[in-house]
Amino acid sequence: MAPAAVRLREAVALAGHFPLLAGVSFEIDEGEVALVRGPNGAGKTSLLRLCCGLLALRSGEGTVLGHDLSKDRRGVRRHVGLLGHQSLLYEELTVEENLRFALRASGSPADRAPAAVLRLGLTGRLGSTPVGRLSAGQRRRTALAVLLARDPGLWLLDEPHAGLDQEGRELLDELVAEARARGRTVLMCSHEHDRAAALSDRVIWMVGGRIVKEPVGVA
Amino acid sequence: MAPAAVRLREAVALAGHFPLLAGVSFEIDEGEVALVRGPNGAGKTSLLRLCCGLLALRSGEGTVLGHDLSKDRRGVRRHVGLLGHQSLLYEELTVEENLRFALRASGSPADRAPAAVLRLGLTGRLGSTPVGRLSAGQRRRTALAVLLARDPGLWLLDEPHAGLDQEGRELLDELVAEARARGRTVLMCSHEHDRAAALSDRVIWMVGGRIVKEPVGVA
Amino acid sequence: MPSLRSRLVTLVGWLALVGVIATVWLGLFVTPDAVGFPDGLVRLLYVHPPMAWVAFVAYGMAFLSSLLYLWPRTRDMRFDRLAGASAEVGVVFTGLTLVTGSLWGRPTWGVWWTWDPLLTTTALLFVLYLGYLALRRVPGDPEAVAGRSAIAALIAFVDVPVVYFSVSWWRSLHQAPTVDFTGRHLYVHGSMAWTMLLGFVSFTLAYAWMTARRYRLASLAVQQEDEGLAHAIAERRAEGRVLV
Amino acid sequence: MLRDAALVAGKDLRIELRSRVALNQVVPFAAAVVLLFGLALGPDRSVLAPAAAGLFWIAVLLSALLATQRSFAVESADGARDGLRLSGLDPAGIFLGKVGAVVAELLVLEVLLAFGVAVLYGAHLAGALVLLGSCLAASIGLGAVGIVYGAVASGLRVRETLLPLLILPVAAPVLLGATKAWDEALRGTPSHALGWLSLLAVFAVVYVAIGVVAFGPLLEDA
Amino acid sequence: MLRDAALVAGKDLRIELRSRVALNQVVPFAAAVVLLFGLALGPDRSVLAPAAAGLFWIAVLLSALLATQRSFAVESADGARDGLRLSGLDPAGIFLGKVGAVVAELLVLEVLLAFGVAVLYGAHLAGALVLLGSCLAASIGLGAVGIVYGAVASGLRVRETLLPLLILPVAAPVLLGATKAWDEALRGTPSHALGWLSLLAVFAVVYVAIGVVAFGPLLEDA
Ligand code: HEM
Ligand SMILES: Nc1ncnc2c1ncn2[C@@H]1O[C@H](COP(=O)(O)OP(=O)(O)OP(=O)(O)O)[C@@H](O)[C@H]1O
Ligand SMILES: Nc1ncnc2c1ncn2[C@@H]1O[C@H](COP(=O)(O)OP(=O)(O)OP(=O)(O)O)[C@@H](O)[C@H]1O
Ligand SMILES: [Mg+2]
Ligand SMILES: [Mg+2]
Repeated sequence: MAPAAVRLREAVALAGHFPLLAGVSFEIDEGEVALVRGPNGAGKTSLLRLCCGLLALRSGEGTVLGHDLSKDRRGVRRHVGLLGHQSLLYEELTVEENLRFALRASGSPADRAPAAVLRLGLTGRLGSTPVGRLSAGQRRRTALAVLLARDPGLWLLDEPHAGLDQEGRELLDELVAEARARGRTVLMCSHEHDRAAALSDRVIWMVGGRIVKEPVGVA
Repeated sequence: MAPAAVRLREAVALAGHFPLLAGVSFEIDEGEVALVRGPNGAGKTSLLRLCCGLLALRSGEGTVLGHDLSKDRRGVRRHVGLLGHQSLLYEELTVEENLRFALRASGSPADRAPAAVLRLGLTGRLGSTPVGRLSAGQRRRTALAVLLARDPGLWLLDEPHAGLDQEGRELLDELVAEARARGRTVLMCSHEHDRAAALSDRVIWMVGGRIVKEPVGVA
Repeated sequence: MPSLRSRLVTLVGWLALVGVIATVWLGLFVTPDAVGFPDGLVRLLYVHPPMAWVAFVAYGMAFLSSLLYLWPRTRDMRFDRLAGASAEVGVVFTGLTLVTGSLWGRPTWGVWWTWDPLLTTTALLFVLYLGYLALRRVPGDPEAVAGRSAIAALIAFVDVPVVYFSVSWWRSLHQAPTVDFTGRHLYVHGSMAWTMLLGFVSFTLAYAWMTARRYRLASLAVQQEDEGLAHAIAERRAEGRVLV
Repeated sequence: MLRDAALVAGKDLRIELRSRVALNQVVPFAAAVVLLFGLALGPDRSVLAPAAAGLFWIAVLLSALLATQRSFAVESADGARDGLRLSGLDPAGIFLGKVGAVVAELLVLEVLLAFGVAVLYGAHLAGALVLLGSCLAASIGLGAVGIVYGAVASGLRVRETLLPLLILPVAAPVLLGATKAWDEALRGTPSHALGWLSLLAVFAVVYVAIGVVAFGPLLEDA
Repeated sequence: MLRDAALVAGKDLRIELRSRVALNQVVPFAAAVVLLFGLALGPDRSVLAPAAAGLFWIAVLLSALLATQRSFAVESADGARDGLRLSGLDPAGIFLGKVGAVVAELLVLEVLLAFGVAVLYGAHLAGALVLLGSCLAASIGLGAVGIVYGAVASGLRVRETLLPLLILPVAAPVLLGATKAWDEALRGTPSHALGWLSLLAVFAVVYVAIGVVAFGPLLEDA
């Protein structure tokens, strides 16, 4: 049996006294593309942050790519890539410099950068523009280029379509499909269900910080 | 003839030496819902920022609801509402406090707040939660509640669907339709063309900081 | 063919040069030594006060042109450039005042520096306008930069008289501390007076020349940008085509 | 305008009351400045005693810097300028409101900080009036300068470093005047302080006036 | 670890070289601090002359504060902690790299600032070595403390006010030691400074060690 890429058991995570995640259990196999859906405030972002080791597990268990979420968060982070609401780039550095730094920091081969930049249409003027001067979608594309170049084992995509234009959306779909073909696991949440569902092997429904079998309300 | 709500003539706006808008001319009538489309970096956000007086007109002319964009930016701002990438709320204040402050600041009647809060589903615990602790979609809903309660003459919506869940999207569509029925003008840009186009009277295509007749490339 | 204005600037430049040379020559070789000053150090009298004076003139000019920029009827980017150029020259002359003052202080007071209020506030002025120049250098929309710089120049200049008043006040309260500006009670006469006057005039001319040159440079840069703008707009408008 | 000012001041003070930043962080910071800098300048009493007023006012000045930074940090972070501009509030009102809130915070700080100093030196009642008066005038001056420059620097990526550089030299006259006034008051010659007090008052008036007039263009200009 | 440190330091210094914040803003700020203190403490030479070293180090301390704030402001603003945690870099490497960059900036600042002081007081060569040594040790100590607390405060909404409060008291021994060492060196008795110098060295080593060990848990803990 292939090991599960992500396995959570009764995972609870708090912000102050508020339970962001109120006991979540599920498994995703390696190479699977899973979509998390649910209404605003369901805990989707929290779930992704837990899976990349940015949020602490308060109780319950969890492993990501074989690394324990309570004991080895650094190990988790090394093999996971997050495309979140914030792009986490250096505003003063150019697109290319950001990419180079991210690759060197994560120990990935630097020669993957040009291909990623090309793929996301960040060549020419854009490549040497400081990220602080990019438009929302261009910034998103840069973050995506970093993810693509790093190509981690688990891709966490938090509303990845937001901000991307038509071409960008199609590109994203291609990238996810290719990642899946390369054996990467993808955990994504999105409110653009048609597009996202078409990409996914499976849908996980959330509401109120936990997982439900069926969609509740008009999620 | 009804006066145009927004009228631009060869509008140019710069960021440093870079032309964000490279000569834009169009008119929107009062009560019209116009959708701006175009690829990432086309200048859509810049156009909306120009129309609410956050970006200076470098050359060309522009009026918004009868106020001149070069001479009377304060007048413009008083009658315009922006739902942008950033929510411009006070993170330390609760949803209700934010709403109350925004209404008093803009001189709108304070009694519109409860209805707006109710409409956007921000009652109960959420209403008294500091905005800094909200999820992305809840924050977006709060910004939308402020806009709804203020109900300005011109609504500027920058990718309004992003972050909203299924129910929120439908709600947004309703709100735009109602605003139109009340005679408000709406200028919106969005990459979710199906949904947005259904709402709109007209589509304006942009690319490279200017307006084009036809969609260019895979916008 | 150089324009009338540029020829005028060149003329001012030459006059300033000749004036400064003459001041130095008169100061070094013609004017008498004064009692109470170790070997000929009084001769700094002909450069140091004019430099301080020019610094004030420069800041005053930056203030005036900032005011003109902020006043809606006279708003013009040229005033912004003038303010920047003048403040820059002012900083140079404040620096020179500090240096010549220190050079003077070493033999007269025995130290390079002392915390006399006048000296301290002069140095503060130096830093104050360094801050102003730093603010000007923060990139942004030219009009936004001009607006915020103009307001900073207003506030900075309001500081100048306040500081100088408070300094004289301080003195009257405390009596002059350990330090005494011997030079202030100096009896200036004859050739010394003329030389001093010449010093003031020629350093002021030098200021005018430097500011004009700096202003011209800034204008050229803007002109270049404006010419670049048409190109930049054309390039931006062509973006779509490239994308297809 | 005054209505807007009250609205803004109310909002800022409400945030402050909720987060207690001024009380829990700025006051201890000021105390640390007094103690530490006293230490660095020599434990020698002969050095410190005449410098007490100076130290006090330096601590206030640095705290005013923090209070100003905080005042703009509570506006919606990176969008501070945009938020204020779109609020529809009168710029002069925003200015006065923000200055009011900062002055209120500074006064609380000064009372707490001064308590120690005043007790140590046993100031007379007449002295106390001068102390209070100079606190008020100096706080208004510092607050006004701070908020104007805060708006200048807000939205810039380099605001953390630019703001201190801008504020510090301009605040010199306030520092000078307030120190001198306190010196006189603590030394038991409050009548000598009147000149300095009026300097502080002039300063406060001038900067508030500049702020009221300039805040509009400052926010307007893109 | 060292590779990561070099990477981070290189990145920080590259941003600094591009924006020139340290040179254009922090250096004049330090000068303003010195002058303001001079003003506040009065023109009385007997107060100021022995306090010269203290003044210098206070200015350095406050500048170190700014440099630290800047060091985290250039990380992706609100997401600074998240960005560093997800980068995959060794925390100890991040720590050493950021300290390295701040120390480099501080050393430049100190050389510029000290130039005046050294000339003014005509220090001897032996003195100069002590001056240099204490600069190096103190900068490392200040940088290490600053970066540790910078990470603590990063991502918090109250970082503008919290960071100064945290750093100031902890930096006290550094301030004291460096002031004493400079005092002795300027007074022409550099041999007396050796004790203080070793105190500074101990602090630098201890703080760096704490940082290397603690930076991991600091970043880890959500
Ligand atoms: C670093 C040290 C010094 C600085 C920063 C400095 C600064 C200034 C400034 C700003 C002024 C113009 C003040 C005014 O017009 O009210 C001035 C004037 C003058 N300074 Fe200095 N000074 C320094 C050292 C000295 C020394 C050592 C002497 C002579 C012993 C001296 C003699 C004078 C004289 C004679 C004037 C013109 C008198 C007047 O116009 O009132 N200065 N200096
Ligand atoms: N610091 C906090 N304190 C209290 N509650 C919080 C805090 N942070 C988040 N929450 C709450 O946790 C819930 C889950 O947030 P989360 O961001 O995970 O939702 P989400 O599913 O991503 O929603 P969205 O679709 O809007 O992005 C929300 O109801 C939010 O209000
Ligand atoms: N400060 C700046 N300096 C230089 N170029 C800038 C600056 N700010 C924005 N730009 C450029 O201006 C262009 C237009 O940006 P804008 O945000 O208006 O695009 P947009 O149409 O909203 O794109 P998106 O769909 O990605 O949100 C982009 O190409 C961007 O790189
Ligand atoms: Mg979310
Ligand atoms: Mg946009």
